[in-house]
Amino acid sequence: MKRRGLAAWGALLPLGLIVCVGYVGTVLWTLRTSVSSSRTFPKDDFVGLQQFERLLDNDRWQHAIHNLAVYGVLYIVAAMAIGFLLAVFIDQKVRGEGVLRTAFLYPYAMSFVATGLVWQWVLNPDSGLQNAMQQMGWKDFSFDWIVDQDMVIYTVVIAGTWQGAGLVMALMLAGLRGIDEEIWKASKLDGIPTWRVYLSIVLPMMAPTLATVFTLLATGVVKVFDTVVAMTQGGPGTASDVPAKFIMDHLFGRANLALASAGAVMLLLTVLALVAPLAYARSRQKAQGGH
Amino acid sequence: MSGVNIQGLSIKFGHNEVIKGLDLQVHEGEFLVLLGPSGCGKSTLLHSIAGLIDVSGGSIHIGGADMTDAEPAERGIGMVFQSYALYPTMTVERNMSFGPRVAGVPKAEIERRVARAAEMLQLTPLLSRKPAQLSGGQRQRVAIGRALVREAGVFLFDEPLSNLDAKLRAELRRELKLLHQNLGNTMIYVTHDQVEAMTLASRIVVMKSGVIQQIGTPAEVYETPANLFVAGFLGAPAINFVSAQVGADGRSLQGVLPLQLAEGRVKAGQSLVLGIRPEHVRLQSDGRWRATVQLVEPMGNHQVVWMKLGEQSFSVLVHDGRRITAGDELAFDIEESALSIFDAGTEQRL
Amino acid sequence: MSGVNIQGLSIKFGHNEVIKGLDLQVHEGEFLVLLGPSGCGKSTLLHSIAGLIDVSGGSIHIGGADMTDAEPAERGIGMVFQSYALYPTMTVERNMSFGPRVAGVPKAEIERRVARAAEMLQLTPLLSRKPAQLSGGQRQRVAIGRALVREAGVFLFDEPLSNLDAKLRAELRRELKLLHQNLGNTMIYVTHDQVEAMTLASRIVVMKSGVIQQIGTPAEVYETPANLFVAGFLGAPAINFVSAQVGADGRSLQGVLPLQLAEGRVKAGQSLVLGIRPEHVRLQSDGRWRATVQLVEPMGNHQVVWMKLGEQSFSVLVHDGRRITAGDELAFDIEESALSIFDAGTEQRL
Amino acid sequence: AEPLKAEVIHWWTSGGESAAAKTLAEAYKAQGGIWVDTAVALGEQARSVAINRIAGGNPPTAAQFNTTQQFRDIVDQGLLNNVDAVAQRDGWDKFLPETVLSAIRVNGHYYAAPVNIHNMSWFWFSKAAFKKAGIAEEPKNFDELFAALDKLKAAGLVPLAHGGQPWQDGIVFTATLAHYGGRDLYLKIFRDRDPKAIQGEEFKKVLLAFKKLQSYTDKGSPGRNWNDATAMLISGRAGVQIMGDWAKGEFAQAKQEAGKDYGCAPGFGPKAPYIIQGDVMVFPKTDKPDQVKAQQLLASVITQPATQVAFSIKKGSIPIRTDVDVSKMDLCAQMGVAAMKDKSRQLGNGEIYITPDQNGALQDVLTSYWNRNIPVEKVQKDIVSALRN
Amino acid sequence: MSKRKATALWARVGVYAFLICAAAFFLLPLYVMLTTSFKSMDEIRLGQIFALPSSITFDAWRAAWSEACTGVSCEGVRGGFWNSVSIAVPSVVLPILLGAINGYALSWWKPKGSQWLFGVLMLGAFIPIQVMIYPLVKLEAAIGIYSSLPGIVVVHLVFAMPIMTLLFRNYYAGLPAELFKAARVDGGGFWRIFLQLVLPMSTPMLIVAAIMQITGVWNDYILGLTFAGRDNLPMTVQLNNVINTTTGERLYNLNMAATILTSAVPLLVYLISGRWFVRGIAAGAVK
Ligand SMILES: Nc1ncnc2c1ncn2[C@@H]1O[C@H](COP(=O)(O)OP(=O)(O)OP(=O)(O)O)[C@@H](O)[C@H]1O
Ligand SMILES: Nc1ncnc2c1ncn2[C@@H]1O[C@H](COP(=O)(O)OP(=O)(O)OP(=O)(O)O)[C@@H](O)[C@H]1O
Ligand SMILES: [Mg+2]
Ligand SMILES: [Mg+2]
Repeated sequence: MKRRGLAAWGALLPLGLIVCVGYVGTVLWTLRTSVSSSRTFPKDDFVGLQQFERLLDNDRWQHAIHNLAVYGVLYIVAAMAIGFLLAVFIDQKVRGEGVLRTAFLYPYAMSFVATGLVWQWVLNPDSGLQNAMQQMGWKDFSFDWIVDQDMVIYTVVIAGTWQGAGLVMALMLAGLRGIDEEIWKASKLDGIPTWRVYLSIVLPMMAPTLATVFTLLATGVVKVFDTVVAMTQGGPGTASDVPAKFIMDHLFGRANLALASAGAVMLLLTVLALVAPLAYARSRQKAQGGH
Repeated sequence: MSGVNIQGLSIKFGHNEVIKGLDLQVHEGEFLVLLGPSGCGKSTLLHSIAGLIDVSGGSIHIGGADMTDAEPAERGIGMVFQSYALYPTMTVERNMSFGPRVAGVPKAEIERRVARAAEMLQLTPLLSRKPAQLSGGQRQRVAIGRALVREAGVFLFDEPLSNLDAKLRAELRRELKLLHQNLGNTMIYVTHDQVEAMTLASRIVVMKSGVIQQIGTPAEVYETPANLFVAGFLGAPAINFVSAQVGADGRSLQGVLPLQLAEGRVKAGQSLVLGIRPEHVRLQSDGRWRATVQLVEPMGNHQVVWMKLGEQSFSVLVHDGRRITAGDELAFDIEESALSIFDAGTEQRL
Repeated sequence: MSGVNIQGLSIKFGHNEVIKGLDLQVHEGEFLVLLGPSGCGKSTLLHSIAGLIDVSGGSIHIGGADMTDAEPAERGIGMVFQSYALYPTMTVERNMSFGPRVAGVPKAEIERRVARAAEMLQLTPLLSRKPAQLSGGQRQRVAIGRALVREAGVFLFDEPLSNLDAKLRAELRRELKLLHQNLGNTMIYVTHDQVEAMTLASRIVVMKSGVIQQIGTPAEVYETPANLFVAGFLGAPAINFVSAQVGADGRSLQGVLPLQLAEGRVKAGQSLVLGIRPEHVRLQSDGRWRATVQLVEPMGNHQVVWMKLGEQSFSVLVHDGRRITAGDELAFDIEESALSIFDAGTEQRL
Repeated sequence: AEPLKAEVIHWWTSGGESAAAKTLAEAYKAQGGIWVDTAVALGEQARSVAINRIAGGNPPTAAQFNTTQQFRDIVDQGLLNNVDAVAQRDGWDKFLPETVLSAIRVNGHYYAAPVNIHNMSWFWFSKAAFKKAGIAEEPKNFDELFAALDKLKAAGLVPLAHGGQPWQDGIVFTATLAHYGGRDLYLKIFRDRDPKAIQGEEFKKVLLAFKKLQSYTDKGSPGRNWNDATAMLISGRAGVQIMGDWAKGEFAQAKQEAGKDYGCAPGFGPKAPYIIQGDVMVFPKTDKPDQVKAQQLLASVITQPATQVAFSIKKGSIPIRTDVDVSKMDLCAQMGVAAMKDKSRQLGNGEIYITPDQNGALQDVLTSYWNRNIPVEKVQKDIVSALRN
Repeated sequence: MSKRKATALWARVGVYAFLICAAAFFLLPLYVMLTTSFKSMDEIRLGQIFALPSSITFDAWRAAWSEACTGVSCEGVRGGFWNSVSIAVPSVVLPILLGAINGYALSWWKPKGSQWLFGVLMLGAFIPIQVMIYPLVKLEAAIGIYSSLPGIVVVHLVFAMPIMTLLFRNYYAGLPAELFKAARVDGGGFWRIFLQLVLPMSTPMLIVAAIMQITGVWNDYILGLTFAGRDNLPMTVQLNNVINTTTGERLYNLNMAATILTSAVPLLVYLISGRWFVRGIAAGAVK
């Protein structure tokens, strides 16, 4: 038992190092910076929770957090649903699987600086879809979310989903292909409609994959930045602002390291507040036996 | 309720032809047992009847309709997989009820069926467990239960009792027989247990390397095996084979067991193999032959005595409790009426 | 070579205590067979001996050394898993050679061992296949082969022959016995096949719900079962149980089978259960009792006759080929010397 | 001797900018150096790379920077070498505009070499659009501007081509404050950050004018790039754009000519303020004599008249000194140089006076105001608190 | 029977219809990018983004690959290609390998306390990487690998760790646990089991991981820029210099061509990755 742990810990050493130095270290550093008055460079004075007060006072931050919640929920749901659907359909032994897979995955490979611009064009009421549809004689067609304060965040969801669904598909496809063929046979015999097999048997069996995808998307959500910058620059106004953009603005352009750090800390605390009860419940469940 | 009619079926895995032009007629309401050595294609045959693998040739009719390309669900089939194929994320109860639930069977009816199957399979206390929390035999029983609740016209059972203890196996065997009698559905049943085969089967099919060797009632297959393979495959302890040469008179046999056969059965000079089941050998002091005991295997309610006859071993079933020890020389006789005679070249029964 | 000494072993899954304070001494070179109903904890016991699950109490010594917490690899064991657990990406050959290769056995030696095991298990033509391309029985044989090539001091076999046909099973049984005799290693063997248990075991352990019921030689366990459970569990067809009441004289039994017992064995007024094995009942015209035939099961080399005795069924093994049909009334007698007598309350043998 | 190697981090990466950077590199090479180019797109990015490299102990020889308060931060940290020697030798005090000098001189030391001057609040007019709308003359003051915008609107054109990104909103604001509010108010707001002025009536009028401009933009403006807005002028779909002098590059790309196809004005009238924003080169601290020499040579080369003209022609900016030959420059640039000659017209860009943080906060308020209906009084209050931090 | 075939046919048609519609949605932006890249700037300024180019010109592609100025040098995006390759190879292989090892150790061996390590790691995945850059610069400078190839590889390793570990941990948790038991009885040690049993069963995840990591590393810009050092700047730095500007002019045709060119390598990987998305890799392992 002891030796068993030893070998595994040996293998986990690099990870331990990375976690301790790379993550714990930088988190502590960020924490420290967030209670200082650092501007361009870190300072080691102590100003208490002043940065946090300013943050909580800031309309833009509040708005960004709100946007993050909206974006997060919609994006994760949409990307997972579409990614799963794509995986399922691609898994039907279709011709040209490689080409289709690439078609769904390519957005992930392209720098969003350029594709974000294309989305901006496509969604722009003047140059984009709305205009094209109206020219084709569909006079009432209106699609101007990107310039609409209240709707713009949904366009970010659309573009984000477009970019991320392919990867979800790849992950799901790998998960789907791991399901034992015998299970399929058994369910076929049971006369279960295919969609029902996916929903009731395959999906639960893919729980680990789903967890991976969810976490992946969730980390992406919290850090979302490029998408917003390339498409809307956080606008119109600050309507599509997100916390990461707020942090980045202060980190670079506005040279306020302390406030940016405070933002990062707040973000992390939010995540922790969401995750901790879940983790606690899971560990309790494990302790009570069963698997 | 429906019979199964298989014609010219052949199945390949790559270049490996596993089922070779197989014809088989399973009558409605019949209990057909498939026997055959490991790897001979029994599971493959069941899978093809269920529509779970593509056939490379031939046709399968179920209940009169051509089902060669039909969906498994359309075939009205319940199946127990050799590898169980339980749904790992569902409880035992859900595993069993899922099929009927999807089929829209009323809830009360599902509950009734599941409860009955669980009772019969002694799974009632385990209904809320997941498959990973079950023992091997328990999993197997869930697999049986899942098939039973379907109440299909044709049941395909792939070694359904192999991981159960003798007692439970005997009980379930009886239950299955009852079930079959009550429902009258068609059963195709793979087993390696000869007691199972003998007690359950209305007919037995013996296969070898994807080819049917013999079809018949248990008694037919056991008592008049069609060829050397069938004779050797059935029976435990196995049948004794003894080579013999027909003398010039076309009746008397030469070899370690000189005998006289009825006229006309064999030709002069023909090489034969005699099949003598161990239970048809009697140890009796006035026996025509003598042999030395090599080994005695006590079996609880009987013993198997291995004797040396010429160069080969020869087994005898002894039912009384008499003490026999290795080295004894004993006289024995055989029941000639139960003798099987095969041609040594074609290996077919004469 | 090494014995296994288990003391006070208990194992829990969550709140479910599967093995309960189990003591078991397996002697060096012994062939110990574990018997017990499905789900009684046999596999769990094997897994704990192999060090694959954490024990919640007790100790396991192998070859004299405390191995309770040792790595599986350190214990010098070979194991056949009930679920096979073949390495799916490796060929049959690699599956078998993985262990010795890890152990650094010279290449030539590995080849020799694999070739021998493959030969014995009739796997030679399949050596380059992957597990997914094998039939159930073939997979099981690979699992056996993988254990055998390890040539370990202790072998743990979990129903290794359950998916094989009778013929192959008989052959492998013999091979295993030979192997054991040659290598002299310790074997712990789970099976549901009573023939296997009887022919292979030097001792049999009968378990029930994680508790050992009886340990003894096959003959002991079969002929003098320690309690009702053991008696009922062993034997096919099962032993007949008949209730009886001891009369005031402390010898004569009242009930459907009135008998006289030897003095002193039972107390006046005691409630008993008599265990009578079917083979100890003789149908003979001068029998002391009569009963009506309910059902006749032909079994090839014998038949099982079910008779109605009072309210219950009563089975008799008949070895001659005489025609018996349901409805016949027959006289029978029993061999009183082979009778097992149990207290109806404690269920223990008297 | 070995040529003096100078690694320079800058963000001149687009076509015209690259060409301009090349003139610097060539001039430097001609005078005995080797220019090692590290171009990084976007100012923020390039600045943060420079800062990280300094922090990581691997500084470049020189780095492009803006004369903002952030520049003072790194000076305060003692991370820069000064180029006092060059400034004295070349007599920077004599030819550099005061606004520029005060930006690069900290505690009497010169910590940067100015490269060029941009004015980020030019007014651009599309002659084609004006013609379509029947506007004969380009506006001469803000009221005329509004009148012209009204006419454009009436003609069914987009009056004001605008890219709705916060920094562009900021440019429009700066232009409105400087040219509608005037020089004094501008300084009161930016330099003094005077709460009274911010809350005052005059500033309120500026804010209302700013907001009024918004009503002349089209629906598709939010998020648009500035050059897409310029393209609207080029194609005659829109009439006016308020944008920096770099917009010339777009017109040039489309082969349009100043005065003929489009009009430009750095403000209204001969006394209109000229808003200065400068790119500078800073020189990270180093003790290596070679590097110090390279830094000084670079500082000197950059500020020479010939380099200045060559650079500005390509870049679309104007030189930092007025004692240069402007004949090769375009009409708009000549207007700029002329304006620069009048010291009283020079006015620093807002960022020179306030910290990036304050500037950012201000931008947030302005862009919200531009895009949403917020009472002007609230905006005034928000600006007070944005500039307080 | 024929009805059956008909429904099967319709199901087939449905599958393809869905896939083609979805592909059309996904490909729409690519269509815009491609047409834009073949247009002249004059045509682009008209703002007809869906229109086909009136005359196709490859100038933008040529320029993007080898002529566009990105500062003083004018080499297009090709300049950093080999740098990108030499960053990508170790930064893809090492994190995947380490992620697989971690996932394996965490899911199969579960040494005491390792769940805490994993928890902290996963939390770390939620920190915006830009926040971590400055301390990492300081750290790398302290150990002397800042601004070098090892420097950037280590940074990629650090940032890839959470996702790579998660990916493999969850994948391995789904494999039959009996295999692990069998391997341990066979005497396999930690590494032996990993290399000979686990790794061969990991192909689908290795491919997904490779897709993610190649894309991430190849498209990375900010880390390469900050940590790789001047001589190792990846291709994306050139790409960003081509397409990113605040006040410079924007040549959209060039931008699009450069973007597509730069993503050619990950795209190629996607295209050829298919044959490793194998079905039923653990089939036949357990009953
Ligand atoms: N993971 C688990 N969680 C809870 N209970 C379990 C788990 N695994 C096994 N059990 C229970 O433990 C008991 C013993 O299981 P075990 O596999 O040892 O039985 P067994 O004697 O080998 O049976 P079989 O002959 O059917 O293989 C069973 O009742 C089973 O349901
Ligand atoms: N996917 C496959 N590829 C190649 N050969 C296969 C494949 N599946 C099965 N086989 C082979 O086909 C033959 C028949 O297999 P099948 O499973 O039908 O045997 P079986 O009669 O059920 O045997 P068992 O009694 O051992 O279960 C076997 O020899 C097996 O090796
Ligand atoms: Mg099979
Ligand atoms: Mg078991």
